Amino acid sequence: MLTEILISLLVLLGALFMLVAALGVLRMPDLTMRLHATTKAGVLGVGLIMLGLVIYFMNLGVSARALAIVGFTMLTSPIAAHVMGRAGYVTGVPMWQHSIKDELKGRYHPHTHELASHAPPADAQAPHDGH
Amino acid sequence: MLFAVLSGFLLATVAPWLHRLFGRHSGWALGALPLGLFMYFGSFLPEIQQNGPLVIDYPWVPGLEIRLSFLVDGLSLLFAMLISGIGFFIISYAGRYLESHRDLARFYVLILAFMASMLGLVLSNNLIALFVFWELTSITSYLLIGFNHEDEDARKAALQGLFVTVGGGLALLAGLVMLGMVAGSYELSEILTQGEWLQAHPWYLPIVLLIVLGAFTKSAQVPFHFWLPNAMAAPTPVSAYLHSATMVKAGVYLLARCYPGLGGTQTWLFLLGVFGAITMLTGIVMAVRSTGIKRVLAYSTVMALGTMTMLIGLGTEKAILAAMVFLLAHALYKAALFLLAGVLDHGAGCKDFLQTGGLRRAMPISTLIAALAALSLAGVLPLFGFIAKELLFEATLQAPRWAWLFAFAAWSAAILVVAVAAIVGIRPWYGAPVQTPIPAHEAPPAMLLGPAVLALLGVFFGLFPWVIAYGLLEPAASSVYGQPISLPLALWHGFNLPLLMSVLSLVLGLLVYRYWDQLRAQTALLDQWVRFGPERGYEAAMQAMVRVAHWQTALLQNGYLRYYLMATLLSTVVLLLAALALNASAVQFYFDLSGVMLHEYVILAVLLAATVMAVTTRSRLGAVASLGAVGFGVALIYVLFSAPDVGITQILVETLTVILLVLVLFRLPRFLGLTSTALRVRDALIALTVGGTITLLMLSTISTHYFDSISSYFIENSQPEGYGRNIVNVILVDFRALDTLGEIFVLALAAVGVYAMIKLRADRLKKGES
Amino acid sequence: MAFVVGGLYAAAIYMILRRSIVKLVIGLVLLSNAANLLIFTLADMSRGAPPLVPLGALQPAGAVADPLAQALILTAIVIGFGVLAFAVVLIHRAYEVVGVDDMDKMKDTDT
Amino acid sequence: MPMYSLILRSASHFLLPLLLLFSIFLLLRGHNEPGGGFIGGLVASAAIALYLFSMDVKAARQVLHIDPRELLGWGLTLAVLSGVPAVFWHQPFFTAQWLTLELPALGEVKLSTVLLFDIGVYMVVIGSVLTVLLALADADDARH
Amino acid sequence: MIALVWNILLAFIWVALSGSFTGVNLLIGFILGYVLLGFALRDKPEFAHYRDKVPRFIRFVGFFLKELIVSNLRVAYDVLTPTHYMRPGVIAFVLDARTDGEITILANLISLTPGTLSLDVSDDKKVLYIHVMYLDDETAVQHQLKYLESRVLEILR
Amino acid sequence: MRPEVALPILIPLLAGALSLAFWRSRAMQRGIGVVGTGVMMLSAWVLLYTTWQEGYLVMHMGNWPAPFGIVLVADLLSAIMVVLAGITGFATAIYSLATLGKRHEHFGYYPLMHLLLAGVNGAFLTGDIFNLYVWFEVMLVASFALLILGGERAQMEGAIKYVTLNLVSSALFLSAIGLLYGLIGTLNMADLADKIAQLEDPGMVKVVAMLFLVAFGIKAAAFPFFFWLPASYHTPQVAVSALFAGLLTKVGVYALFRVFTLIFSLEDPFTQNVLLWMAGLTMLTGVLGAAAQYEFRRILSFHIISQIGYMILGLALFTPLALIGGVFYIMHHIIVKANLFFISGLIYRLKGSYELRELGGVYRSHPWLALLFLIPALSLAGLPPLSGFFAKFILIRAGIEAQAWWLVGVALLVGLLTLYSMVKIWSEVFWKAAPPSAGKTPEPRTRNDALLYLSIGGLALLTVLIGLGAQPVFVLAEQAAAQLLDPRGYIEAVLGGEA
Amino acid sequence: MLEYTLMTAYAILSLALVLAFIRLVIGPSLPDRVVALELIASLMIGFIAIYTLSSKATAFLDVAMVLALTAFLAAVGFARLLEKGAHRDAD
Ligand code: NA
Ligand code: NA
Repeated sequence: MLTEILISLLVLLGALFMLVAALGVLRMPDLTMRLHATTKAGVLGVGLIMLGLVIYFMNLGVSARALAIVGFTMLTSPIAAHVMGRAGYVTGVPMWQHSIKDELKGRYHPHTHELASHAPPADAQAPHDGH
Repeated sequence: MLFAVLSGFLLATVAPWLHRLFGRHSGWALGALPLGLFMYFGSFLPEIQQNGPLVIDYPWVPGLEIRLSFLVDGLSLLFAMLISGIGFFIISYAGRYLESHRDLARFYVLILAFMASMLGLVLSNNLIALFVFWELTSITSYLLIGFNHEDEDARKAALQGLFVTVGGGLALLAGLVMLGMVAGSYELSEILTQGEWLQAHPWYLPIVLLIVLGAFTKSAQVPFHFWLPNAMAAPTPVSAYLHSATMVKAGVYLLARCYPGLGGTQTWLFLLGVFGAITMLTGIVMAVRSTGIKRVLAYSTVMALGTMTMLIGLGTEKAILAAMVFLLAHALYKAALFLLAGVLDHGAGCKDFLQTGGLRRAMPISTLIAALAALSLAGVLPLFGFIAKELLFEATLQAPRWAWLFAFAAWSAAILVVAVAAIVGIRPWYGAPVQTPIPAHEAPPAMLLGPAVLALLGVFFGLFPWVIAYGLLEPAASSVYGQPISLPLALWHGFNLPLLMSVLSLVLGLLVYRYWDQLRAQTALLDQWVRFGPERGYEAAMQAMVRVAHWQTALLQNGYLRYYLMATLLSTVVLLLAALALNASAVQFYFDLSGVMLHEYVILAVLLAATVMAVTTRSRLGAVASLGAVGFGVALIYVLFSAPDVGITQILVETLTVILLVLVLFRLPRFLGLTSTALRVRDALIALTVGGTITLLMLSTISTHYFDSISSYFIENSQPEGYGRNIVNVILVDFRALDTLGEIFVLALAAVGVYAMIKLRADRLKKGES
Repeated sequence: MAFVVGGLYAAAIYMILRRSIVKLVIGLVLLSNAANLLIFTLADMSRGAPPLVPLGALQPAGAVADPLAQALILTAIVIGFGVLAFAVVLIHRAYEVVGVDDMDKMKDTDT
Repeated sequence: MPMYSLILRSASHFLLPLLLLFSIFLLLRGHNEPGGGFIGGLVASAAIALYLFSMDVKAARQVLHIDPRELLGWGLTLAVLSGVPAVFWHQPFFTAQWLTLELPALGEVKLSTVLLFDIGVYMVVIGSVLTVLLALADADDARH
Repeated sequence: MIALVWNILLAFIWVALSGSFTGVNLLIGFILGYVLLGFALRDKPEFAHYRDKVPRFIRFVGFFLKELIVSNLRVAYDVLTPTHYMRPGVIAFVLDARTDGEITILANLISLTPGTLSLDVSDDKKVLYIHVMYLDDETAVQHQLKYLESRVLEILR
Repeated sequence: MRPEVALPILIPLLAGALSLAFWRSRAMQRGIGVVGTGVMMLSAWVLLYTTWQEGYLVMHMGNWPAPFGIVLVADLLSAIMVVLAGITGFATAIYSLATLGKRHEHFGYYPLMHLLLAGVNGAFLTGDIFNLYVWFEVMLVASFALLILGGERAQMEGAIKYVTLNLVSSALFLSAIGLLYGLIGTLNMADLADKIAQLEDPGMVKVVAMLFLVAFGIKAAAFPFFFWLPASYHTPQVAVSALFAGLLTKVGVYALFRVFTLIFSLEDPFTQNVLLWMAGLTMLTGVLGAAAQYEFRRILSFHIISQIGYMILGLALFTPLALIGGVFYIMHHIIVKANLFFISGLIYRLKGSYELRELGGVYRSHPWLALLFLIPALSLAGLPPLSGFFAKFILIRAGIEAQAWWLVGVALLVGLLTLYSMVKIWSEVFWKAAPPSAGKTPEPRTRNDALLYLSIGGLALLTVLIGLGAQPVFVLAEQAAAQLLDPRGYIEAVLGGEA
Repeated sequence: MLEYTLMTAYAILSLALVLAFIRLVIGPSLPDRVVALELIASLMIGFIAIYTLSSKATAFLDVAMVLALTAFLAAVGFARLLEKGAHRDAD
């Protein structure tokens, strides 16, 4: 009974985090912040549900697979976020108007998309590629 | 007999080499075959005289009742001997006439094949074999008419002849098949004995119509006569052959052949008699109006064919005999005259009467031959033509119906025939000499032999008709009539109406000749009328056919893929809905949604919404992303309904599809709003109709349970027999490995195709750069 | 399900009736999915019973989903994928050659 | 095109062997659990596709070692030939032949023509998908 | 890293020797190997710090999970309430991590932790550009990130 | 165990696989090309002989009993079709040796050819409806790839239409299979036939039959589904056109013959009427389409359609004689049509054009080629004593027996119009003097030309032989038709005593 | 108890699916849509996990495993494309 409650809790919490992720994707004002929502809430949601699964089945095969799923998600989700965030930035998807800082601005080479670690000289500061 | 018939084909295949071997004597060498055949066929005469018709049978396609069986009787021997006899003269003549023609070897091939086809036609006892040879004559004559193929008129004339005769031939085929079915046999010897049964059969009329149609086209009866004069584009020996003894007489032969089975009815009389008479008159009027020598002769052939058709139509004993006599007489003088036309061309370069005259001195022998042949044509005592003419008048006067009409027609025609005979027999040879394109000179003996012999035969048979009557003409007429005919054939019948008609026709005909030029001028109005004649009809029909073809192609094959799809899909829907409506009793709809869970509804709804979005979005990549959502939705359905393998595959394939689409599509432009709202609504309606039909089918299928699936076998045997616990996979790699094998080949092929598409392009780019 | 499949067919058909070749491709993808789902729907759909034999057993414990239909769909999916890959690249190449995403510019070959 | 994201590149170094291993795992267990030649092949193709995206065509080709078209051909050959041995036992083509081996460490191992067939499928899937992807990427590079 | 490979190898050898291929047996083999490598061979330079890795790893996982949950709650709060409290921005984070692997793992972890999302690494591998959701105090954020980095590097090196 | 049934599939599959594996070596490709198709043709003859001797030949693939595993079944019709595929394939391989450039050989021509043949043979031999779908796809995708080999604009345009319409057909086919499986629960064609025969009122089956009709109708290019064919068949390499023209649509026709004699009943008047109308309109629209064309290969392409109409007529009349006619027609047509395309390609090599207006003078310059053209051309038009005459004759006789007057009329008329087209080609290409600006530059003469004449001459010889020696061919068709008319033999051969 | 939990979880995930889908529809940029698509993939993992719980058929976890490992490839593909300059009409 106790495990059942625990499982229910984990599953519901996981599902709720996924809902949060969905809400975030819907409600967040710009692309980057939507990425925040999916990476964190998504991974956590999957993780919690999987944990519930592990407890429910109490079986090595299932546990291994569940953990693998969590591991894979943790591995791939940030990478997906990274490539999308980068792509969005490079192609000029606008940031939220209330953003207070942008260190990236002007650091991408407009054509090769090489990323510098220091701000280029002021005269070379072209708007990044795509505008 | 089989060898005799086919020998022409066999010789044709080696003719080019023989031609090379014998050089300028090839005409004689190759002519030896028809000569030999002539004698071979002649050798049958005594036998059939004694024992009656002979059937010689070889199987060909017995399953279809197609046999190479030959009916040797008077009629077929008459024709066979004409074909081979005149064939000998034609070939030997051509050896010289076309000596310098570069395609002489091909000519030999064709003429020999043509001769063989004709022999097969007239000797066949089997309806279908007869048809086979019939069509072979059409094709070989096509190639012969178009022999001078770089001349556009020749090509056109050849096509015209082919189209008319093959068109008729197809009608004939239908008629013959029906005849064979009604008679229960395809053997003429068996069919022709069933006249009463055939004539009482409801199919009698269509059979007669179809067969007559075939015969009329071949024998150039009005309204199909137009192709024959145009066929003059052929080299002269060909024209001579076609007109005198062969091609065009095939129709007459067929009518004569069918007479015992189909003839003697009112229908027969009307069709053959009336059309024959009209053709006779039309032919001779046109002949009088023409100027080119070959054209005059050609129209006179039309006249002759009409006459023979009419006679067969009349169907009396006398008429049949008259037809046979006329046939022979015509063959002799027409071949002679045509060959002389070639001599004229060869010796003086003349094709038109109006431009020539007075060749008598330069070409004395030709003049004499021409005179004899023309006299026979005119039907002057004592030539064979006179006998034919007498018999013609007698037969028409004794016609079972409308006798005086037929007689008057025959007599009118005879007047003009006399005029035509005078034109060809007098005009080029007598009068003041005219400057000819090449200096006039007499033709070599090889070219004169044929005309001379044929013309002399006209005299000989006229004087001694019994020579030919007993041995050949009577058996032939008897074969046609179906009963023995024995009418004395004599030059002199005494003073009677036919003789009077004959004399009058001679007088009037010479008058016509006297005033020929004026007559021609005064009847110029006819040309106007002729322009709306059947030839015009043929051309209009051909044009209409091509127009319809273009219209249809523009309508159906319009280049618009979406209209193709529309036609395809709408046809499909119509067929499906019609079948549904017709089988409504077996179709039922019953569905139960109680078990469906909320989240399943949501997933399905999202799936549909994603589909709608993929359809409606204006952004290409947005559409691709929606497609991804559709794919994931489908995968989720697979998983939720217990198909993990399918689900995994769907996910992977979907991912790869998206990658592929992304790789390929991003260079393509944005969607263009290419269609109007109305069109979109129309397309949406079509789409919904198709979708609705599919839904209907599915619902009905779900509600119909005929049998249990065989899948329980796989479930039970997967582990015990296939040693695998994943039943789906065991099916894939073991139970139904062949499917999977095919499938990986599909995948491989697609990859090879893509590779070729991309790399071939890159290849080209590289080439373009360098 | 039948309605969803019908909807997929309708959408696919609508897309292939467009002038745009890109839409044509999308239509083909949808069509392939629709046909696969049709088979799936018509074989009995059951929840939670994948056609697997438990370890150590000779047969599944209870009723399972129709494995044959699943095998067929798998085959059809892969075939569809291969064909689609070809079609996509074909359309790409056609676009490169013709230069416009408009089927109406591709009707010279017919007549 | 310069080298793409460092993070992705380095992640794919790690993910590639993982995915490949996973694909072989899927291939080998396919007869008993979800998986099999197709699924395994698709995962392996995805792995190399990832490599292609994070690096370039050359790197992807190097990973593969063999030209995908040859892989394709040999995979097909293997798949066809796996159906042939049955004939020597006077059985119809594609009759499965099983060979049970007792290996000291691994216990009872069943080898079969069915597995060979599945391996053929695996090779063909990889070969096909990569033939397409690499050709497309080549063309893309040529354009730049 | 080499140590880990050795460990896994030992685990498999154990499985092979014991002749039963089960998950539990593999785990036993792994633990045995760990003990063997971490304690018995600690004098060898390759295995010097191997003993400490496991406890550190466990502690790190705990730390990380806590961060993950906390950060998620904060995002959840922001997402669920009508007004946004974010003050987002992109900052440049100077890296101590050097190798590609280290950078990647760090970047991934940063993406999974509160309010931060790795956007990209400069091509000279010196700077990680990070999108931060609550950039009220940049130095505090930089400090937190450095702490995370040090803990990660501890395990990896 | 008799391997004959599977060999005509496995040989080209293996040949295709190996030529892919050795794709770098051109010599290997060519060698496998000729040897593979040659051996396949031999195996096809062996199969025909065996089938003739033994009636039905069945192989239960994987040794799984029917109806569970996939069976390969050869009855006479299948065996005949396989032999025809063998002949066409072999002739095409020889022809290809001489005509294909390096580019095509390098990009997979030979494997595609083998696999096309494998797909075709698979479709002919399989006894399983889903497996039929798979082989259709193999054939189809191979044909897609062959179609675009060259990358010309016209090829792309044609291919888009070809691919799209054929994919629609595949989707309909697949849907039909799904529906049928949903209704009857089996895929084995003999089992389907057996079970459907047990139904009292198979109403839904009749409806699904329409879907099969459409799917196969598209593949067969019947009216009103033929649009893809004229849009594409004149665009690829001529060897490819020939292979397509000979074989591809005939697979659709074969499928119609198979399912509508075995599984679905043509005794249903609606189905029969639909097929009859389809036959008539296909003949007519196809031949009129050709009459409007002035390009060698387009004319030939449209004629494929009208000829398909004749074959369907044979099926639709559904009398013993009509079926014989249909089978005979298929045999005749495949050989003749492939050959005509071969000839068009040879003329293109000689004169550099396919446009009738730009061509001419071939009769003068190449009299033997002219003869070789006349044989298939006249045969196509149904002139005796060539193969086409007997084919048409049987059908017309069957039509008259069935008193299907308008169809007989159409069949005759279409014969005449076919002649019109063939004579048009003859007149323009062969008889007419070569126009001064004749086409593009012809390809240089090579010793390979002998190979071209070899394949063209071989097929022409067959055309003549089928005509002159029509009796054995007729008997073969008769037996094949008898098997089609009595599906019990097929069902028993596949299912054993259960049926 | 667990049954109701699972029902609720299904409902929650369904709602999440709808929300994610709305983002997919409204975009506005392509990366936004791709993010939504990624989330849909994650939600599928959730669905499958819960479905595994309700059906007790662990085979479905394999699907989730594949999904977790490969779904991001689509995002990588899209990103790669965007970087290559398709942004001009990427909306
Ligand atoms: Na399969
Ligand atoms: Na599998």
